[in-house]
Amino acid sequence: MKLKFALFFALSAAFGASAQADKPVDAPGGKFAKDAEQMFRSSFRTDNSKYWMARLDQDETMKTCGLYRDNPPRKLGEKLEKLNAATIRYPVEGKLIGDWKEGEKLAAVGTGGHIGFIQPDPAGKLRGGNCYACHQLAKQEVAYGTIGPSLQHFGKIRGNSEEIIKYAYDKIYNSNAFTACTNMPRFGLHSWLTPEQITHIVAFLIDPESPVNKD
Amino acid sequence: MGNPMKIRAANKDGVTEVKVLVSHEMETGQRKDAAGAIVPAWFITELVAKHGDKVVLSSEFGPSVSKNPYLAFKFKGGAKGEKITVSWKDNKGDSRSDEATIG
Amino acid sequence: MIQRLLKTLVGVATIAAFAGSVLAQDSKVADELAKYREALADGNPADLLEVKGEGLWSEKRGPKQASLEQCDLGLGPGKLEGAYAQLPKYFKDTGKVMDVESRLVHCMVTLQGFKQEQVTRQWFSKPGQDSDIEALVTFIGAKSNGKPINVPASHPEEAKMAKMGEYIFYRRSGPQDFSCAICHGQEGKRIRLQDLGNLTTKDGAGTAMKTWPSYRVSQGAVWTMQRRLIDCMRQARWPEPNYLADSIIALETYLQKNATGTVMETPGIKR
Amino acid sequence: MNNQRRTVLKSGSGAALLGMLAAAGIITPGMALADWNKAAFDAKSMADTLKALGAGSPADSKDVQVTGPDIAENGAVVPVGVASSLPNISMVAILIEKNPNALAATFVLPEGTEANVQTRVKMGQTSNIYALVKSDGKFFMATKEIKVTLGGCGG
Repeated sequence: MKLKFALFFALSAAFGASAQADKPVDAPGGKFAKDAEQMFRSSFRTDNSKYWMARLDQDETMKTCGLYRDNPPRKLGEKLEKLNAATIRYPVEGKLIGDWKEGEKLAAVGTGGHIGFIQPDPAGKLRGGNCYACHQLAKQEVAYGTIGPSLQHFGKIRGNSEEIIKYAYDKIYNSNAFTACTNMPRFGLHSWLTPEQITHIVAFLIDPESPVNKD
Repeated sequence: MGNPMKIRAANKDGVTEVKVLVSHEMETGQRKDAAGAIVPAWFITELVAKHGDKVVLSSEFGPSVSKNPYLAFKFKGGAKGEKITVSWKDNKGDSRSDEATIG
Repeated sequence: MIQRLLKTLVGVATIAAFAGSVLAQDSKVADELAKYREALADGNPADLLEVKGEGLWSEKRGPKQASLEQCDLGLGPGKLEGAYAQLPKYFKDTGKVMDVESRLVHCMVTLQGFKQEQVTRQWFSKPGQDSDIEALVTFIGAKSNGKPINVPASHPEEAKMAKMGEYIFYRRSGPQDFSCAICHGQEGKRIRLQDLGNLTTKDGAGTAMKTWPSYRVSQGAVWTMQRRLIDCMRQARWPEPNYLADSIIALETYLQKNATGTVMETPGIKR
Repeated sequence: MNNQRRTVLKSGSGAALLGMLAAAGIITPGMALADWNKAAFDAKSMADTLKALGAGSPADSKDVQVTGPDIAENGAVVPVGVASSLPNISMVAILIEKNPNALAATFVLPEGTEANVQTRVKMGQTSNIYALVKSDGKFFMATKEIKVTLGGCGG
């Protein structure tokens, strides 16, 4: 389905029949979108802190993705991809591949960053990458999700060239630099993971000793 | 006293199958509350099932039996209309008995 | 452009190749999970709560010492059979689209004389602290078991709520860029081992909606739809919505509309 | 399947109601309840638990089965059962090797009660589950690994 859309937009753009419009014909919420935004914003408890409420703010990528149900026209998509690529920052040391054992831990952790009053995470709780929620990685972990593609044998298949290492780092840092409106979070952009933590996950994916590649 | 149990008992070919669902917290004594304090252990320690006056199962539980315990077992005998009684008591001294009719 | 297209195609081919190699292992895992779920189905602790809710429904309570037996959940006073399956809907007396929980609270306030803050203080249970609302909703839900979900959203106010729910469904924000759609907008995906379902389709929304309220073994409690959706927002790392907030009712209306026609199987039991 | 279950519940609800009516303390608790085996439930390791149960080192037996899924979707509720074709079984126990205290439950089976008991247990992590039975005064054991998986959104 998604591929079909991509094809459609790619082809129509290639033939110069611009698919770009200011608004899609079937934007979610239709004529009530504005009302819905207001209602959504006013639906939260008044004792949520300002800092928490700021999490509802949307950048251009989020807004556009919502408007187009995560399938923006190609031209808009490319614009967002450029915008997101420009946000990528690298660790001070410059080394993009870290410790796969640390990465293995981060890949399994799905907690951290929960707010609110019912089940918030305690301060300082480790924020993981939660990679297994969506991806298959090490063979021995059977409880993996399928929202994203399987990354088993990631390094074994792609090798450990500098390009691959940089690609993995960039993708985790800001997934939208490659595919606008992908389901994957922008871990680096939001400082969900530090650049160092990202290098550990890169190692988990690429290091030949990592269970992603070894088994 | 706790909430009522759900007891089902059915006889088939001379064997009565009993299924019991008990309403109980079954706190392990190892869980921490939101403030970080240990929640004291609170769990059923003993559960006995009787067919009329005859004990058909007598069990002891530790805190690793799941919350709202479930139990299923079978015994020879029992007839439609006869009574099954299940009683439990917990480590705080609370207890409860419920009965059901074999169907 | 062409290069990009090729990249996508190669990507898809690689994924397909992987899918084949893990299929055998996956189907074994799926079989064992099915076994697990089946073993839980016979003996659902939600049944204990349903009995409790039945008692609460007919018990004279509150300042007015009245039962809830005259509560109108949309099919007329006291008519419970199938009532849950046709909510949320527009109510003339309040001029609002209400879900089962907001309507139940409305009844507790108007019929029994409770203050809203009082009855909603314990809107969900905690270990050792029961929730009357949870028990009542389990009981009301069970009265729709076997009935088809029917929320056509034909009243203009209902249609508007469904549309606003759709807006929220696709709205992305927060430190993980989440919306409902990223996990629940595609076919055949799962998170960890849990099937997600495409909530924009009848099948997906139906599978999801028909089993609520549901006993969650990971929580040791029955969750109502309000609890389910408020927790989705927690998982999205958003701030906490008000209980009975319009945004939650809007999402429910959108999802029930999509699920319309699906036969209810409630109370459910799940991870 | 769910609807089927509901039918069962409905037809059995008369019995449940009876249970409720009879509930209010008509039958006094404590009768026939044996003393809780504190030593066995407090024991940590498998070996200590078996010792406290007076089982020593039981022989493995193919005639004892631990039933349950290979994979649990959540560790808080794991359905497990014990079944055995050995003669004269008077006691059955369920042990979870990697739990803080291995012993989960014991069942004394009077004559006429089948060696076929099912319950649900908590598991902190993937572990071997052991079924212990006492047949003709001797102890036998069987084991099965149940994998406990992380699930859902992850937190």
